[in-house]
Amino acid sequence: GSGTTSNTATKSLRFSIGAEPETLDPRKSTGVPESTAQAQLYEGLAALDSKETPIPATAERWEISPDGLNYKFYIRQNAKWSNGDPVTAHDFEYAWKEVLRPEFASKYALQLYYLKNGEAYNKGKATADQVGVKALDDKTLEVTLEAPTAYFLALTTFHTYYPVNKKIVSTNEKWAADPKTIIGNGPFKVSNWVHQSKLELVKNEHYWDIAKVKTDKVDLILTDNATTALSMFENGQLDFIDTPAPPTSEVPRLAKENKLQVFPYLGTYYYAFNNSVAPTNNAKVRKALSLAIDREAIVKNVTKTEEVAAAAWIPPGLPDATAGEDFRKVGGDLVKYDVAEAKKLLAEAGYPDGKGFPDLTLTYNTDDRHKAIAEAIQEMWKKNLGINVALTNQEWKVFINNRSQGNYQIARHGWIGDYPDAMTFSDLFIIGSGNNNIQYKNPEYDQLVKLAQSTGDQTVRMKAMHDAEKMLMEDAALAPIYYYTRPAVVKQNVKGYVRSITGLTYLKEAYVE
Amino acid sequence: MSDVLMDIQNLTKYFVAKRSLFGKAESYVKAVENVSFQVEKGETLGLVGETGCGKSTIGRTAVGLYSPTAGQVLFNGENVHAALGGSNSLAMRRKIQMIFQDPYASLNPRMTVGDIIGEPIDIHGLAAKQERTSRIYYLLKKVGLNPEHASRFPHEFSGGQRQRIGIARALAVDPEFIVCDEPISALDVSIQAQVVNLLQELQAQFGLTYLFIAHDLSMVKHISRRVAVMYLGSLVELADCEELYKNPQHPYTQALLSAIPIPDPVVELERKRIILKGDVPSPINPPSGCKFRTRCRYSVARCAEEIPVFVSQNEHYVACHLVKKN
Amino acid sequence: MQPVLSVENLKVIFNTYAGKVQAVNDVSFSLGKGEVLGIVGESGCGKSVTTSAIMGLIPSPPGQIPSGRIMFEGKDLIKMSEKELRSIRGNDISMIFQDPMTSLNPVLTVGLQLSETFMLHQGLSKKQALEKAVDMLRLVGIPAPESRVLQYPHQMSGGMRQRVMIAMALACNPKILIADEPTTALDVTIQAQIIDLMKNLNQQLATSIILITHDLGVVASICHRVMVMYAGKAVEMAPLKELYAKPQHPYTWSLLRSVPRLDMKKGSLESIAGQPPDLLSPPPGCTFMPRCRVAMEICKQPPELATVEEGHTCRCWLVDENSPYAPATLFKECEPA
Amino acid sequence: MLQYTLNRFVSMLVVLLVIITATFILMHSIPGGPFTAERALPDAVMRNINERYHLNDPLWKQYIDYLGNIGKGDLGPSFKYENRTVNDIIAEGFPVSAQLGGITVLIALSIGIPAGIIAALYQNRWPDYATMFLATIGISVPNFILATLFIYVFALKLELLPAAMWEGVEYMILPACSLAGLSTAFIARLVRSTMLEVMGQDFIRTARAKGLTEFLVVYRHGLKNALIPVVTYLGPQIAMIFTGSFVIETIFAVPGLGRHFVTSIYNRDYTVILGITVFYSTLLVFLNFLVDLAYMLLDPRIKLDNKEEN
Amino acid sequence: MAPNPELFKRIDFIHDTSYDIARPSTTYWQDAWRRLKKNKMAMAGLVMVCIITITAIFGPFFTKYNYSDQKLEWANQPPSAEHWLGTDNLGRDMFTRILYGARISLSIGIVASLLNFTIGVVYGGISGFFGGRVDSIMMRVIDILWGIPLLLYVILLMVVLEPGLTNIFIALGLVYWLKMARIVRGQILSLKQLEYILAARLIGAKPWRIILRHLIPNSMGPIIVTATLAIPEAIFTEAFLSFIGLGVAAPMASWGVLASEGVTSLRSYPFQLFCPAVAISITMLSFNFLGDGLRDALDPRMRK
Ligand SMILES: Nc1ncnc2c1ncn2[C@@H]1O[C@H](COP(=O)(O)OP(=O)(O)OP(=O)(O)O)[C@@H](O)[C@H]1O
Ligand SMILES: Nc1ncnc2c1ncn2[C@@H]1O[C@H](COP(=O)(O)OP(=O)(O)OP(=O)(O)O)[C@@H](O)[C@H]1O
Ligand SMILES: [Mg+2]
Ligand SMILES: [Mg+2]
Repeated sequence: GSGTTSNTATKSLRFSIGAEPETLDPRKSTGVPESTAQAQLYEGLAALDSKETPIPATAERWEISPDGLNYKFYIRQNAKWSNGDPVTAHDFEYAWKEVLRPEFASKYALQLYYLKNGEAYNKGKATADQVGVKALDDKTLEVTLEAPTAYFLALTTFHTYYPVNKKIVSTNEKWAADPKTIIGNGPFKVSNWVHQSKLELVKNEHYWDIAKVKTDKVDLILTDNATTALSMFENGQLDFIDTPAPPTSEVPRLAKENKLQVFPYLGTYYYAFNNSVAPTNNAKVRKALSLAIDREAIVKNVTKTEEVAAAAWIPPGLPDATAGEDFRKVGGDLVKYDVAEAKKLLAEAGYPDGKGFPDLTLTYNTDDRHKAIAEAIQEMWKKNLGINVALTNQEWKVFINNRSQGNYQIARHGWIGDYPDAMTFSDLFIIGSGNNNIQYKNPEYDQLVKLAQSTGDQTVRMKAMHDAEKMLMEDAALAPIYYYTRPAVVKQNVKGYVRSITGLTYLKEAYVE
Repeated sequence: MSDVLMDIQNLTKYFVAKRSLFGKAESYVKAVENVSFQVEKGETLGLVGETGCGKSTIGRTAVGLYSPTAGQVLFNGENVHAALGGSNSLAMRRKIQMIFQDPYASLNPRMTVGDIIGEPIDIHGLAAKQERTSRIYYLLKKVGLNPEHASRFPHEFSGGQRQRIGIARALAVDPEFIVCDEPISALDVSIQAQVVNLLQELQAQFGLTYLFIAHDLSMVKHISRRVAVMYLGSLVELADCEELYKNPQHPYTQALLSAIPIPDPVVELERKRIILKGDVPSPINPPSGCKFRTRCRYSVARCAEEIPVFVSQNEHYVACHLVKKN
Repeated sequence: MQPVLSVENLKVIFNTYAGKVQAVNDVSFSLGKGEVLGIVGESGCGKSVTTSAIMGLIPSPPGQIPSGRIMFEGKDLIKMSEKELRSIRGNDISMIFQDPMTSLNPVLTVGLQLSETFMLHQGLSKKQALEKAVDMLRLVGIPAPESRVLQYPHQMSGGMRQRVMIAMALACNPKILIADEPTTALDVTIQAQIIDLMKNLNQQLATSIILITHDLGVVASICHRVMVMYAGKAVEMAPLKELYAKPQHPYTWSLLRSVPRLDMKKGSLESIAGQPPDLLSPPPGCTFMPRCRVAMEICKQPPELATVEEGHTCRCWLVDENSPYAPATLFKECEPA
Repeated sequence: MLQYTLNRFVSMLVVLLVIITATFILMHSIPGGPFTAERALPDAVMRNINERYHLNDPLWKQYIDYLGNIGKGDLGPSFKYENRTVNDIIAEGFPVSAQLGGITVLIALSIGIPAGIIAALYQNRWPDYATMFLATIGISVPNFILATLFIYVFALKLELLPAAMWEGVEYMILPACSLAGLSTAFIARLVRSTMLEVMGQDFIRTARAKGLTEFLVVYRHGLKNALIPVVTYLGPQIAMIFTGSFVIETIFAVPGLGRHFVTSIYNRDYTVILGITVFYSTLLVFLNFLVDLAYMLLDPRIKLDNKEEN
Repeated sequence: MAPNPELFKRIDFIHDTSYDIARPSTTYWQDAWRRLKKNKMAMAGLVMVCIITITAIFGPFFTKYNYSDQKLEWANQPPSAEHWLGTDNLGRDMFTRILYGARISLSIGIVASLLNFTIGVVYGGISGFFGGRVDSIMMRVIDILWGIPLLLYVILLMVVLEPGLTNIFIALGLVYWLKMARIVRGQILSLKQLEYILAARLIGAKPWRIILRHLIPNSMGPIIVTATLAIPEAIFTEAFLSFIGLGVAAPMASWGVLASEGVTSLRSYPFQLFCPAVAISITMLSFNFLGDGLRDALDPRMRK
């Protein structure tokens, strides 16, 4: 490294989390940098282990009612806030109810709609008292759900479910702005926050599991520029780049130099077909387009970060009915690369060899990677099907706006699961879902999803979701391209960190050797 | 006195010397104060005086480059400044021209001499393309330059040559009235003669009228019919040329005439000059009463109190209290 | 008189796209200590260029000095480095430029422009220099100099600017003062004052002066010797009285005749017919020949500088020993009716 | 003078009002709002948020309220950054950007002006060609490429300087140099062209005739006449540089104000957009006022504070 | 040698005009062109500008690749005989892409300088010449245009109009002459006080004539410098506008876009940045040397 900021004495870990966090109040934030920062500062009732299973964290144990609607969490006696206050069930109750309080206007309130009356309260149709969370005493928290939710424990690891220190928070509206009043219950606490630059964390002496915390100091570097982060890394100013992902073109080199760690990521990159406008309202056209995409070539030559060519809509890494089985494996491959078939379908749709094919525009938001993929696929369609597709790029919010209003023909899309269950992908395309950007309207599909949502029986649930996915792929309602991966640029001497499939990195036990 | 071409009435022009914080003028350079005179059609009126006494300012105001602080300038009975602001300003522009004192500064360094002289021709639409060139050549020859100079640039000329370019430009529009602001002081004598002859020739031919500002009193005498003498922003004497030189009334005029150097070393050595005592007063703060009194050898108490008025004896105007006793 | 400055065979050309302009063509003269040399001549004949060459201020390119020497205190100014020249300029030799508006910096106060010379050559402080500048302005007859030093050139009249230029040149009591038409923009009283000033300088400090002027009256009142130039060449050089009394060169005659005098009757002034020659391609023989009323066959060959009398030289075939004519008689003969 | 200043002040308020209004209208007419996100928020949540940020109010009311707050010096809360107000953002970012900007302008002037002078004095000789070659490269290579190259060479290959962040003097060098590139080059070229014009004037000959050193001739007599275009350029440029460059601050992870200019728009962070625009425009208008004053100092013939004298 | 007395015969005075002859007169422009021709660097610039323009127009017809032809397995190849400037991330021939990019970037550059020369110069000229109230209002308008964030109207344009070059031209047209206008105004404020402007007024020149014939030619130095700056600025603004979605659609790419993409892969594939950057720099060098030469040529005081 250079003689610039090597902090060997305190062995601090310099870790890039991407852009400046919008807030460190876990109840309000939505993005990746925020949740990464909060994951070091707070701790939920449960935490995910390296195999993505929930294990006790702030709660030392819990009880679940047989119908799966009622949870009782027992909070550790030694769970403390970073200012020394004990963590109580009231803190959780307060935090959760605040999230749902309409005036509080949390963007992620929907994460707590699983609670009984959660949605109603948030819509102003129920009172706070009716919400299914209650501190029975200082250390016992009772939670009642609206419906049985198999993955609820996993949800409690999510930042919206983190507690906040009621004493501080209820008296100081701006608590999350000042490092002094940002009180967490996680392994680290904030010592300094230089906006747009870095967030300095130090060990939280009051953390119940302090013994496992190996690093005294963590500097979270706030930059969302991939090239900058990489320069800092190569200049010795960073030990770990979590976000932003390294520039695609540098990936092969980084891999060769052993600086790249690629982790699975619960997400699918796909092309959204607008199912309600011509010509993509024709299933044959959609299918032809999807079949003509050489996904292997794209992950190998274009994206290059060990992504997996998509075989269907739902990515691997999710549990199936039988323990240890992977939802994807069970579901099998549902899309393929088959030019002959594609041509056939296109001809059937009335455009043999692409003749007479109407104008078609592929829209993406400006980004090198999206652009490269779009260009590659455009060329594949041209070569394989003989059709000319125009490309348009749009500024991010304009793009989202157009996409969500169905104001497009084909648009690039990506979906990252919120929790480790196939439902986080399945419920996307039901009628009325705010994220059903492909304008897919299939009552049968909806029924299957409803079924999965309402039962606690894993076998039934999984079957319903497999069926739903098959239906979606049969219709070629969208063209999955690949399953995301999450590359990180890591120094060889950084150890002990845990990276979750949902994109979080836990630095609790991380250290620089 | 029938044919008054240019009538300058009570002309006053102040320049702001200093401004207060609020943008109000605090003190003024009183460049010209209450000056009235007339220029008759076809005549040459010489205007002489101390440097800085406001000759150029009168000239520039008369052609409408400066707007007067008070008073007005009538040309053929028409107010010059009103006409220039009006819709038909070109017509007035064409009639009144000026030859600048500083030849180089008044020539655009990026235009060829041909273009400089051709521009007024274009503006007033005086000649078609072919004629234009020949007219430019004609003008160049008239002022003693070669036609081939047309494609050269001002910086390639000597001071005198530049002055001639300025004269050619003024002549280009066939004006009726020309303010000649020291048109010949930068010229060598033979060219001076050429130019003066030219001016006179044009006058005879087209009845041009000149306001001729100069320091060379011999030349002024030669060319003018009448001469006006200025001192510190005011007119002190105005008379027929012969009369003035023979019979100067105002003490300043007398001093002025006595200072003319004579191009003959023998005579020159014997010549007696009236030496003016004292410093030239500042136009920001001119003396009260008669402005010349601080340097006048005849000054009396009354001179400090009362501004002398212009009195005339047979068309010989003088502004001096002592004129009769003198 | 021992010369302080001698110019030998000076040539200055300007390279233009049209060709070489021979602005000064083989001019030689010397300037004695305490002498006032007048230079007169047609406008554009190279007077200013000659003096600029002495100052080392010929813009190059396009100017060029292909030959000649300018000896000052035993050294050739042309060969001097820029640095050596700098210590001479403004201090030993100073110059009053012809065009006072453009020769003054429009964005600096005249006070600053004056005082910087004092600061530079006399090592005065800013304040002292400014005081001295006020004195200098008073000396050249500018009223209220205290307030004038704070003004900018455009706020002054032409004559005032010229006097500022004069004050600037007189600032350091130079050994040689080059005055390029110093009084053209001045009224006669001020002109007289300035001429007195120069006379004093000349008499008391033995400053040598080169005076370029069109005003033969001014020449008569101050010069000791006069050089007449025509088309880049010196055509006649004589002591003052001699020149006025016995002009030899036809051009000099014409010049003297063109001047209006108070005692003259009105009418057309005499002028020289024709145009001055184009210095790009001057006539091969005598440059004045095309306009000369007394030209001869031989004038198609260039005449040499011939000595008429001690100290009186002339470049004309008329004064050649073989010439059958006496210039004086021709002079009379050509007088206009 | 005071009168003029007052006039300018009033016109400045008008200018700001127009800018605010136009920005307000533009900002609300482009698609997407501050809470548009890849994941659509449920209607109920959206309603709550709009309620909280008064985005449900009619636009004219939002506009009036905003003006009222601005009058009180309150630029409002950021929509994106919880708990941070626009005033906070400016107060934190501006000093950093201004510091970087100050150094940048200093570099640009101290290199650009001498370079331009040298080029002019040696017109069409090698120093001229060399400086103008560099200046042209400086103009044609934009700062993001320059910055990347600088990082590559000085931070990664030579390991002399840090690649990014803002923690001390050594962190300022690369960003300031990359930012200064264009201005330096432009100033050099401007100075060259005006100096050429000026150095051919008669008064330069006069100055030389006084025996002034070449330095004084150039510096005192030439430069002042040549500076008007430079000053003109500097006015808006300083406003721009001092409020930060998006590109440079992003590349060097400098926590300045510049990044907000662009990100606030991408984020549709309405208050930040307006706040920063107001701040920048105020600076801009003020600097342009200073430029006009500087004109009068540089060239006494220029008078802006009164009607034409003639 | 005794000279022949014949030689001393008087010749009759007939004012000999043979020496007054006029050489063919040249106009200002002919003169400027002559000066330009003598300036080697400027001529080199001019020749380069012509070559670049011709290559941009006709070059694409002569390469064996198309800007969009991909060979994914040939991605990121360094320069070779097959691909003179290497290939990009999708295996497209860089040389061909640069040739096509030239068309976009050059037309942008030309439009930008045209805007500067028309709107910017005229606006600044009017403002500076009339001064007073006109100047105040015109300058305040500039302040306003300068104050409103460019990005906002660019996004709006993107939404309102179809993507394409026209959009870029409109976006540039809104603001790309502000700097020029202010620079010209500054120059004119100081020039208009000069005596030759008074002289022009005196012969009855109308304001537009004074502005166009007198003031602007005398401000040519800064104008040319500013205009040549406008070209690269516009080229890179186009890259930025493309980013917003306003430019030409992929896979066509301008130089600016190629360079911005190249920046991210500098360390692994430096040629992907250098090729477009060098293309831009060479073009700019040619334009600048031509511009400087033009400046010198238009100033008659500069000889040789
Ligand atoms: N930069 C230049 N380029 C070309 N020719 C020039 C240049 N400077 C001067 N000349 C020419 O050189 C000749 C001599 O000019 P100079 O200024 O010495 O004349 P002068 O004798 O001082 O005239 P005047 O009395 O009118 O000032 C003129 O014909 C002029 O045209
Ligand atoms: N623009 C101006 N601003 C301020 N004062 C000025 C301005 N123009 C002229 N003056 C002043 O007005 C007075 C008269 O000037 P003017 O130029 O008319 O004199 P003049 O008689 O032409 O002198 P000269 O014979 O020297 O040219 C002078 O004191 C001068 O300083
Ligand atoms: Mg005057
Ligand atoms: Mg001269």
